[in-house]
Amino acid sequence: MNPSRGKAEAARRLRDTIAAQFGRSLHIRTLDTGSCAVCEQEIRLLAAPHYDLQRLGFFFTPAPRHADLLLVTGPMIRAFDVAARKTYEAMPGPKVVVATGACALGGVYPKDPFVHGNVGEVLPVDVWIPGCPPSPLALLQGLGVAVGRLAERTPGLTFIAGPAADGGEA
Amino acid sequence: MNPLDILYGAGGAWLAAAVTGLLAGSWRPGLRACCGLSALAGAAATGAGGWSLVYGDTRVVAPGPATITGGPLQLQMTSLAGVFVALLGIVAVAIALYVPRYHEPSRGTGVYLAACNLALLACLAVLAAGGMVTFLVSWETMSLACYLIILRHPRSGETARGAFWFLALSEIGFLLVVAAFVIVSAKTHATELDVIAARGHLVPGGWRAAAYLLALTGFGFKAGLVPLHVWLPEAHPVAPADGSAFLSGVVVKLGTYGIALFAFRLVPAAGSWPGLVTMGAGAVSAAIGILYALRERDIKRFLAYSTIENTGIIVTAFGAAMVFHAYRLSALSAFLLIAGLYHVANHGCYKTLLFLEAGVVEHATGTRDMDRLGGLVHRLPRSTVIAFVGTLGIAALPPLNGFVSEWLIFQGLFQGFRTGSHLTAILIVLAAATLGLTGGLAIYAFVRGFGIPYLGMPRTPKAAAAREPGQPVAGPALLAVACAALAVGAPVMLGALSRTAHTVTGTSLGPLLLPGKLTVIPAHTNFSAFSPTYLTVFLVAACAVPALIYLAGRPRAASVSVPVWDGGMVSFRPRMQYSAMTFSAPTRVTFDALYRPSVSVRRASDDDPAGRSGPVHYEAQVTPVFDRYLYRPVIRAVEWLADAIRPMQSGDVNLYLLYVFLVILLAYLLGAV
Amino acid sequence: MTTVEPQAGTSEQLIRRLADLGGLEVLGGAETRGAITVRMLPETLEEATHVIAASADTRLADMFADDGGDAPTLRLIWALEEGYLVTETEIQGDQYPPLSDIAPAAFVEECEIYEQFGIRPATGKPLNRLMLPPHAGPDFPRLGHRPAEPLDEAHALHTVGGQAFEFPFGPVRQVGVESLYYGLVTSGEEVVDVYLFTWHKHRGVEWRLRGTTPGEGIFFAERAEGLSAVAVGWAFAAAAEAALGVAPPPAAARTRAVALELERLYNHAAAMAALCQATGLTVGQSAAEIALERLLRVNAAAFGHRYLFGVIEPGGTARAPDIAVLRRDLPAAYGELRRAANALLATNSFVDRLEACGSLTAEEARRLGLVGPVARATGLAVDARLNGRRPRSGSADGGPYAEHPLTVVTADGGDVFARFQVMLGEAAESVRLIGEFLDAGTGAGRTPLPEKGNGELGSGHGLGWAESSRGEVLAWVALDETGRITRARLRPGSVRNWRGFDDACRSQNVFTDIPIIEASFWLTAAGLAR
Amino acid sequence: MPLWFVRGLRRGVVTTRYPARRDDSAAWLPTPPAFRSRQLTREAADRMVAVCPSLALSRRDDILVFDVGACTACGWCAEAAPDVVTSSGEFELAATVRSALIKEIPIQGDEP
Repeated sequence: MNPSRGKAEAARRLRDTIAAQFGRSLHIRTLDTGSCAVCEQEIRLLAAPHYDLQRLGFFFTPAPRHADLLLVTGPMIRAFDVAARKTYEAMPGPKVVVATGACALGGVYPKDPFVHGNVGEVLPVDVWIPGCPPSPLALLQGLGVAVGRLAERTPGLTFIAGPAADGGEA
Repeated sequence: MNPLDILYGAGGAWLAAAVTGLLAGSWRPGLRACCGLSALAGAAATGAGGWSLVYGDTRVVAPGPATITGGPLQLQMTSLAGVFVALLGIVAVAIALYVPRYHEPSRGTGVYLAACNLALLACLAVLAAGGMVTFLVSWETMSLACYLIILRHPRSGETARGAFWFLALSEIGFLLVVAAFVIVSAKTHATELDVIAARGHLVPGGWRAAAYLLALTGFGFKAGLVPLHVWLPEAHPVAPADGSAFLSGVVVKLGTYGIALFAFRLVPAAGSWPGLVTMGAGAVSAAIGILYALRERDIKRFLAYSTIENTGIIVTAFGAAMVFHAYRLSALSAFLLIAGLYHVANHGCYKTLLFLEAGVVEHATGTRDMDRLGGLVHRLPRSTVIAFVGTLGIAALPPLNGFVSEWLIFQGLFQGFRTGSHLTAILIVLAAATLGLTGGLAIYAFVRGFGIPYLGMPRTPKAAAAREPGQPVAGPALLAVACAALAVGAPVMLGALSRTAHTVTGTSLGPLLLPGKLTVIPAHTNFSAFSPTYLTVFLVAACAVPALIYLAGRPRAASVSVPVWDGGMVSFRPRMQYSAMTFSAPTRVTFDALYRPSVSVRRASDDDPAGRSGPVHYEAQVTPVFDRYLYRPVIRAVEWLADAIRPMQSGDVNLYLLYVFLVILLAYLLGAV
Repeated sequence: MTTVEPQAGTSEQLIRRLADLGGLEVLGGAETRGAITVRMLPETLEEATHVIAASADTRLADMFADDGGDAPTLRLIWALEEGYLVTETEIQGDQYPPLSDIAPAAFVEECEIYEQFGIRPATGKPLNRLMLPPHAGPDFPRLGHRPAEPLDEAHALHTVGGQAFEFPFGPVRQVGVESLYYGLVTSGEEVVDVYLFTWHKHRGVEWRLRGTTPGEGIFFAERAEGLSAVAVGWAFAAAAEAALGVAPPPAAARTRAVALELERLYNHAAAMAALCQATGLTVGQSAAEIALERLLRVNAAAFGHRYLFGVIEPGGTARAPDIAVLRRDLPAAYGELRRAANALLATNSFVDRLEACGSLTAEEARRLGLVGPVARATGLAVDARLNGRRPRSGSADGGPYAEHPLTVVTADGGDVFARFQVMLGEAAESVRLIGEFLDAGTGAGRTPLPEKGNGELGSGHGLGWAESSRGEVLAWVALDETGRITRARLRPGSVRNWRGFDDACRSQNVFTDIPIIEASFWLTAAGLAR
Repeated sequence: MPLWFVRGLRRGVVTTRYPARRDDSAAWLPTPPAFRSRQLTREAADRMVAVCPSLALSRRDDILVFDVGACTACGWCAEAAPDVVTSSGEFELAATVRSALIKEIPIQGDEP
């Protein structure tokens, strides 16, 4: 548990830096490592009128050189290692990596000769956003967590529903 | 002691070098000795040229040995020729330094060097000719020697073809030049150039114009005025590098010398229109030359077309000078003459340099095709630096010399309004505009001509395997120094040239040109002014100061350096670079009407219905307009004529006797009349 | 040689003519429901291909190999006027007749079969890298045994000659688009050729489907091309059902159809948004995206998933649509789409960029076997929904599209604008069809797949199809006696239409047209690479 | 362009107020399951683990380990054990530590 706690610490400090530096203007570069094209659709919709990413100070940028946050989808196909590494290295620090969708979190594809099965295998992931696909709302919440503007709720969730209770709050 | 004595020395040395080369054959020390002599002579010629530039004409008609024509060999050293002689000398030295590493010693090399030195001697004689016979004889000698130079490697049909183009057009030009000389000497009853010049006013206007136009055309063949230029792109690639350097650096210049000789010394035109014609021809040559240069992927063809452009610029300057002369604007006329001569010197230096470097590239990689080169900066660093100097010069970018002369020419042309005649002013401004377009395209062309072969990644294994050791360096380097000197030392050069202009046109604008020591004023105050020297100093400082500051202050923040963002590709490949032809594709589209390109996209599997399973091959060929629509018909006509008169060649002796008899009879009758 | 089943129209005569070639064995249409399977000998294969390709209204829909037996079996799926004809041939040795010379559409499949099974057409023609990444070693998982010699690394598509150069683009491209590598071969101005690499996204879906039951497999099938999850899922489920000789209950079939049309609607809306983005018309993009989001919310409200995952299951459908929601919200959402479309059609700066851009001729479309709106925009009435309409042996009903016939929207011109018009027409048609399906009654429910006593399914193989918004999706499934998949072939529409993409790009276009063309094709790399 | 301007005005604002306020459209989103641990038996757990297509469920003797990150909310577990599984209704699931997404559900149901 200790190393992971150390990692958690580092991640928290990084997020504080990010929040301090980019809290109001953060630029996002997406990276598709083998998604089924649905996560991409949801990410595109983030900029659509219904969700309007920009109002929260997030912006998409095609150039990793200008990006502070890497939004990674897909199970991290091995054939994509070079591109993933290059994209990550091309970003100036401090930088955040957000793994997006069940594939990226090791859900759909097991680790095998095709895929690493988990973005964390290749890139240092700071925020994990579950969902297949994660809806734009989930993505917004994830981005909020990434810049430390929203509190994450998962530690509190148990996914235990009492016989009468429902909704998952323990 | 006068320049001529030095020239005698130089000529003798070249003669000796020629003989040495002939005897040396493939004997290395002999060849080195030959080159040494040649270089010595070159140095001497440079000195003589410089002398006559500084101290004006030495009008001694030296009674030399009898020539084949029986007349005395008349020599003299004019300061108009001075700049050409100096250029000839420098080029000779550079080539002499270049040859030993470029040509492997062999029997052919000896003969070739002999031809080279003979050609140098002939050029010297042309420039120092005091009489028309001397001039013509040495002119023809020069042409024949150059023909031999081009035929260095006569195996390939390409070579023979290029050499033939050169010879054929030279001979046509020669006939016209002879005609021009015959007219002037007949009208002035003199053969000495000085005398002709002195009695120039005796020539009636019509004859004068005719003589001038004949000379313009005749020398235009040599100078490569469009459409008389076709031999340059044919002959330059097939000649050895130093040979093409010599052709472009000197021989072509002699064409412009001839034009200047007639325009300013022998028969200064009465009206303004000969000048306008000259100017127009020059402007058109400049524009068309650079436009065709942009379509070439063979470095030497590219440079040949750029030579056409530059002689175009020179001739434009001369033409404008004539126009101003006709309008009694002697100051401007002299100014433009100076500018033109300056450009002669500049182009002679950097074009020779570039051709020599092209030779180095071909030597090192075995190809002249830009699209097969690339990345040479890593393989041939020294050559790259030298070539870069030459490129800056020819692209007319400060602080190099090309910028100085072109600036002067523009300043002169912009003052066309002073002629007072609206039409003339408009024409002159049009010429200026054309030169402006040319200048822009020239920068474009030489960004391409330097960037594609020298920068980027090697496009072929051969280019990747290029090696610098053993490649000639001294010769080009000398020329690079000369280019820099011509830029920084512009005031000195201009001072000397203004004296030349004084002796040629009789107007002295020393103070008008150089009020201060280092500032240049285009003939008229209150127009513009600049100082090449200060500019150079400033530019160097502008680059150096920030560099020093950067070096002094180490970067504070910790920085990481990562490879350039390439979209996450596995690796860049040479095929992903701009190629020479794609780089100039925009001009191909813009000047469609001129190029008439024919585009063809081929796939190895176009017959294969599945398609796209083969390499894509894209070609856009430019229609050789002049070759197809001007020369082909002429050639066809000549061939037809030959067929027509063949029957005369029956082979019957009696018939031939009859011909002889008829000719004699005709001559007799003519004599009787 | 068994008797030929009575079939309407061309297929009957066709099979007669094939039978004349000899060695033909008709496995009948019964167990493959709507698709006739014939087995032919390798020596007659080339001649037979000639015969089929020559006859009218035939199109090579797919070609794939199967390593089931001792020798790899080569299967060609021909789309006939009113159904499919599957020919299977056992290939002895590692070469088979060069079919792509007869039916050019087969080229991509030839490359893929070579990568996966190591058998290649008997021409020395260079084949291209499709699925396998350059680093794929001999131990890299393949469907069959690996090629005899490794694939040519610098393969044909990779060389550029003459006065052109390759403008590299990708694989990491704009924001929010899939990873894809373009090599744009250009002369500096016009686009000479386009190379396309999608092996960055090869996830081995067909390889994963091996050994799964159809019920498990549908999960991966949907994720082969998420933006046509319903179509691929339906095709896969239908293939499994065909293999097991069952048909979904009519209500469930109509539910599938509703989901399919909803998927078509949101995809066309997304394509419209992408077109606006490509033409730089941000207001139009926003309008289209509003419609898109509303359609997605309708999906979520009606089926519980914005992209309709998990609706289809072998034998039927897992979820029933919320009819009230559909009746209430769909017209409004579609109205949004319609208004955006009208505004776009009234914007000249938009329409002008679309016209005469990325043109394809009907001839090219037929030659390359293009499908979906791309083909229909050239005037070809290619639509897999038609194939279900013919009353088929083995199943009483002809599927939802037989009861509620659709009018196939086509346009001529074959340029981007024609595709745009086709999409708009289809959107309207989809809304109409959804209404009819809802009236006819929808609902969840499934026909239980026939099980042997031990809970295992029976064996068999079958072909399934559906018309996604990108075009015809084909799936072919073979089950072993334990009811597990031995070979599943998924062929989303993207596989076909990427084939026509570079032709469209090459026709007198410049760089800035390519995003427009890509948007008008609206394909996915995921579907091509699988 | 004026056309678009007017359209825009007529269209009005559609932008969600999330995260400031909650968004109603979230109600329709598929969400990971929540398990009634009282009714949860080993047998039911094994059934769910068997059907889960996305490696989200596993059983450590009396603990059902549920990886929310891997869950695709496909609902197959609900099909397998309808009485045990409800929908959690949670979509705000972003986590900064992967392990925070792995939940342990005690199996407290009494075996039949």
